[in-house]
Amino acid sequence: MDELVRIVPYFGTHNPKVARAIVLALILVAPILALGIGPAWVRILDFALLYVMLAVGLNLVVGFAGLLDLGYIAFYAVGAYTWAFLASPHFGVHLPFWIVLPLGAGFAALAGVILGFPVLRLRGDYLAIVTLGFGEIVRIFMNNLNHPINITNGPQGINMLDSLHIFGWDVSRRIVITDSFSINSLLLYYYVFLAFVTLSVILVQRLQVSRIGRAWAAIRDDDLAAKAVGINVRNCKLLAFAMGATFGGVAGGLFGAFQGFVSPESFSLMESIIVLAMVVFGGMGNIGGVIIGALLLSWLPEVLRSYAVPMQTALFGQVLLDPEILRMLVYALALIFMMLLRPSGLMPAHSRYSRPDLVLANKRVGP
Amino acid sequence: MKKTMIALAMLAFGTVHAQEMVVKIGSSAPLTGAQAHLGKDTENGVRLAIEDANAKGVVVGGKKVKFELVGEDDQADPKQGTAVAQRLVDAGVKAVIGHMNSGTTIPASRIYNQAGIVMISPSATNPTLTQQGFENVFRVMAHDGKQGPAAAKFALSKLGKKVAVIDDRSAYGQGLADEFEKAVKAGGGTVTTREFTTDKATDFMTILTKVKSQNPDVIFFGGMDPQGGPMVKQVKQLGIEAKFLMGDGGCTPELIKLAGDAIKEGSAFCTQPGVPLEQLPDQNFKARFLKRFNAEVQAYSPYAYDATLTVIDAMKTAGSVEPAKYLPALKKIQHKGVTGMIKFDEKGDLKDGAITVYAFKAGKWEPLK
Amino acid sequence: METLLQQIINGLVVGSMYALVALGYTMVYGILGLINFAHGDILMIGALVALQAITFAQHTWPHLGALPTLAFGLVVAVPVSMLMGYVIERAAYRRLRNAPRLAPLITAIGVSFLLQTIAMIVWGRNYYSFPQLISTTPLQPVKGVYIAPVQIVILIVSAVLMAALIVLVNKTRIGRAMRATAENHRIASLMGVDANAIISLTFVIGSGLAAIAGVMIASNYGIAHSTMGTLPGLKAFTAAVLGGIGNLGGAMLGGILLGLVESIGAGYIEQFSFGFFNSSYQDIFAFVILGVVLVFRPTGLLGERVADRA
Amino acid sequence: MIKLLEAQGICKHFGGLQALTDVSLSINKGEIYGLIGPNGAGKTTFFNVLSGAYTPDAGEFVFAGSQLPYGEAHKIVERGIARTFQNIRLFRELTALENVMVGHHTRSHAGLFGILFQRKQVREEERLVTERAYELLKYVGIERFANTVSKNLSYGDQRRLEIARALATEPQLLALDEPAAGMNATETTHLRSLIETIRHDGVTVLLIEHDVKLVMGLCDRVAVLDFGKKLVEDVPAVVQRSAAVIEAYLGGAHAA
Repeated sequence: MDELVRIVPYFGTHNPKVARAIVLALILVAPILALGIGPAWVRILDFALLYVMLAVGLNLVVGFAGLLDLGYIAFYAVGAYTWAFLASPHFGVHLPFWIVLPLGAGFAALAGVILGFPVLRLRGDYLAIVTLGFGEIVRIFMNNLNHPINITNGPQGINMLDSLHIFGWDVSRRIVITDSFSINSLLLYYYVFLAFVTLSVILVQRLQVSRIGRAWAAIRDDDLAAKAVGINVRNCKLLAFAMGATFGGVAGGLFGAFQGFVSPESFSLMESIIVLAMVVFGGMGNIGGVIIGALLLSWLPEVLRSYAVPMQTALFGQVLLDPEILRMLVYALALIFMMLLRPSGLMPAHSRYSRPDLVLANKRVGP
Repeated sequence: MKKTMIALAMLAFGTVHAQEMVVKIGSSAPLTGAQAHLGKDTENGVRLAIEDANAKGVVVGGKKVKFELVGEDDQADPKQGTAVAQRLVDAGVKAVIGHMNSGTTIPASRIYNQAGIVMISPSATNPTLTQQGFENVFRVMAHDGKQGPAAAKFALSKLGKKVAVIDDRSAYGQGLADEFEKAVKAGGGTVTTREFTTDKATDFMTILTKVKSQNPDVIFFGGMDPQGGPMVKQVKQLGIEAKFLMGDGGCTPELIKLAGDAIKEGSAFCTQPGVPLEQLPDQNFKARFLKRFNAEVQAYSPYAYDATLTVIDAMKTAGSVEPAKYLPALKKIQHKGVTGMIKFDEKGDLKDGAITVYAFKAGKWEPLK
Repeated sequence: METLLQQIINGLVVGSMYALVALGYTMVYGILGLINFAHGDILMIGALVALQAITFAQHTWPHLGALPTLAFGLVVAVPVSMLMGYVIERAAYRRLRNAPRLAPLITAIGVSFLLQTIAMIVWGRNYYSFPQLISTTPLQPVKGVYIAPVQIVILIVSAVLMAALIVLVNKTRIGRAMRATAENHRIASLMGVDANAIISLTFVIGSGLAAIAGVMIASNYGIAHSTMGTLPGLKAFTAAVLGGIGNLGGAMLGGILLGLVESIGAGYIEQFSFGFFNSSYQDIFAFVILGVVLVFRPTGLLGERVADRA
Repeated sequence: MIKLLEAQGICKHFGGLQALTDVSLSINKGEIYGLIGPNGAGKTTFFNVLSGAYTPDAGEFVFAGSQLPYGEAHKIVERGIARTFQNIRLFRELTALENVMVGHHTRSHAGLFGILFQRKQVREEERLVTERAYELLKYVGIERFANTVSKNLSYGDQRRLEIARALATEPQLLALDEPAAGMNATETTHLRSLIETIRHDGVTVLLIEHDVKLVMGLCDRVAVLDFGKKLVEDVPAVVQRSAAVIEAYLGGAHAA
């Protein structure tokens, strides 16, 4: 939050209170403004929030604990398929969200631990390739587990997933107030997702500024020294994988409910890399930065898609670079240039793992 | 502050009820990416139909109506498909002709269903599309549940009883291969092996060696041409004598190009829903299409054209452009299109859709009688 | 029996292609300790450039003959790929040599994406038919068992290149400088080795190898396109790790082994698993093997057991 | 005299190299114990075995009356042995204060759920840990750099920070691996008084050092290692006169 406040022009540095109010207002009003352009933009915002959640979760693994995970989307898939299994006509089971979402998160966390165990001793680059393999394995299984027993319905995916019902209230149904005035369900999803994202951010922030967050940072910076101050490196790494996966699992469940359809092609390696690009772009380890990174990189392609094609058609009479290529170009350049020019990301504000201000307010502490 | 927000919200949520003279019709297909040529073809089919209708002048419920095309690009990606569907709903279209691929059509159909908008796909052939129980979902092409059996019937009667089946684990390939396998078994044939590859693979030697060990008469591949071409080559490299059969994913010039000198006359076949272009009831269509867009008909434009005019026909009959009003008319419609008679069964599938078998001959695909 | 023999040949051919690609991975890793994720994409660029050159040659000199045409393709593609490797190393990797471990790795992923995007801009997303200048008409060494001349060529090329590299690394001055640089850049520099030049040279050689591998793969399957490098890249990396990354012989061994495991595994898994698994799991073998090897023998089959450079 | 640590017949080899051969020594509670020897004598290996980085081939450590677990560094820290590193190993991206707070890891207990729900005990513990960490920075004299990222500290301050971090684990035995390496005369003097203060406050100190003068002036007892074997173990005055030690340091083929 503080990072977000700081980037507000002028007020960010001069009057943080006003800046904070501006940020809050923007977050709350954004979907209504987007609705002015068209509900499609609200849907994009909804997806952006899911990406924020994924990025915040991956940041916990990559940014805090320094474990490069290229198979992160697998946990998203676990969450989404949990929803598909337990809240769709596929098995004829329709459980409420407060059972399915925690279960999805739990399965994802379990998957995180299963991935974590064999890779505990691996160094950064080996870890990357094994996690990549893990992501692919999960996808391949989902694509093939329709034979000999049909579990995942294979490449056809699972359709007609239940939408999100929060204690009897169907989020996917517009609220009709009068005949001419109703609240779009996309807006409702936005605020529901916003609640989940806010909760995730609060939890991740609490973890960061805690005994556990500091232990992760210590392992990231020097795992031998971390052992030497008494940190159980193995358990801490497993916890990082499990916690990161949990957020992925919740996001996956919400994705399933929102989209109403899951199929293995939504969980490709490309998606893992997109989320990684968001984390890197915003600044590894820096929650505010990661949020901005996720928002920017999920909006940019849509903006490109709306304006790049008409602009090119107007300028050159044809489409030279289609939006998909522009999108890949953006991700590729984001990864390369961020690492080369600003390894700490768009907003290299220092990550904090303590709150010295609380205790040391009356003591003189230098720069 | 509060008041302006409410005003803004009213502006955003309010729906326009006034009857417009302009009626928007949506079209969604991949306009960029690997299947862009097919997507553009589909969209142009819709465009031509709208231009024809406008030129003729359509009167619905006593009012003169001008139709307008809203074309969107779904990149053949399910997630983009739903985003695009939302954009079309936002734009206030009264019907959508699309999407092109089954993978994008199925999730998108849910959004159209919620918005109460009629959707007719000119080309999505996955059977489950019309099995969702959506009232407003139709298609004007025979689905895989018909193509698979047709291909199986051809294989069993003309090529042999022992069949090996391969699919590429994509929604399209697996769906078609499953229908084919079912029909072969029902028709008294034997499936010697069922093998799998991916839609990114280029090496099929391992699975083909396995196929070869069972010595089938026919190899059926449910997949697309980038895999089909090299597969034909490797069939030859392993000295396999079996005939090679594919669905519509292989009925392309691309397959012939990629298969190179390995493809032989009399040993490669493919099936495709619909009648061959040369045998379209309305031969005029091809010429008019070429004249209008300076491009040959690729595949789906006649179906998109028919789908569009079918909807317009239904609007005329019902005397309304509102989907809820013209839907009953559409269900009962009998529209004489360029691809044949368009009428729907209770699920929204085309009744009596034709399937054509093609054989490789003289460097191209020739329809068999 | 014929089937098993045929599967072994299939495995050997695929395996030697993996090996060919793995040699490049292993060279770069041996010296820099960097997984060059973009290696597979350099392969793809090599194949597409060669395709361009071959098409040009076929139009300009239609009577050149198959092998000279192929040679022309290589003569164009190899230097282009080498230049590309050089540029990538200079522009993207060199500045990160002393950065935290994640930085060069993430950059490499970015470079891989960038190369694919560039290829899509230049060549589109189409699948190109790659001229099969080496015959694909199969021979029958044993009745019922088939192997095409192009496959034999692939086997020979990868063996020859591996041998040449081993000689280069072990018997020449450049090779000695490479080994010194691999041991420790700074100390090598102090001993008068131009470490930067050696690292550049390694990238250049590795990229040249990738181009040859790309042409071989495209010739074998008769197809080339912008994403053709991804899968061989991943598999070859697995092969390199399996054999012991940094070890040239290991790359060869790992490649062949992986090829055999994949073809025999996919060929017989259905029997082994009582029909539960089937060939749709073919792409999993590489990753499973990778995981198992790294857990139980982190330095691979032929790799030396080096203490973790903590 | 109460024995705090007893090493009994520790052996460790790497491949063909015998790094430690049957090393036995004992450290009394409350003393400053020096371990010296020429380069490659096995001092650091002894350290790594003691702190759990390596598992010994034979022998055992008895600490405060019971045997130490092998090769599990974090458990050894829990038992009350803390160490520093010869080439400083701080958590580079963390501030000085946070480095020390990490040191409190084993002495604090906040669990996952306590943290996620910010239970009262957790908040209180966090406050205490922060305060205690600040006190420790003051103790080693670098409290004004509390919020400085540790990689930006000067060399001498990094050494002090590492000691503060080790003290944060609340050790009974503090093992310092060449703490004076690379320090100038003033810094060494400061270090020396810091070590004396630490001992004065009840922590036993094991000191590996190259600087013979520092060791002889500071330590109560000294052991000399050479070629992985213990030569002598006695008070500095005796060790200095020992022929074997003089031989090891000055004579022989491997003069330092």
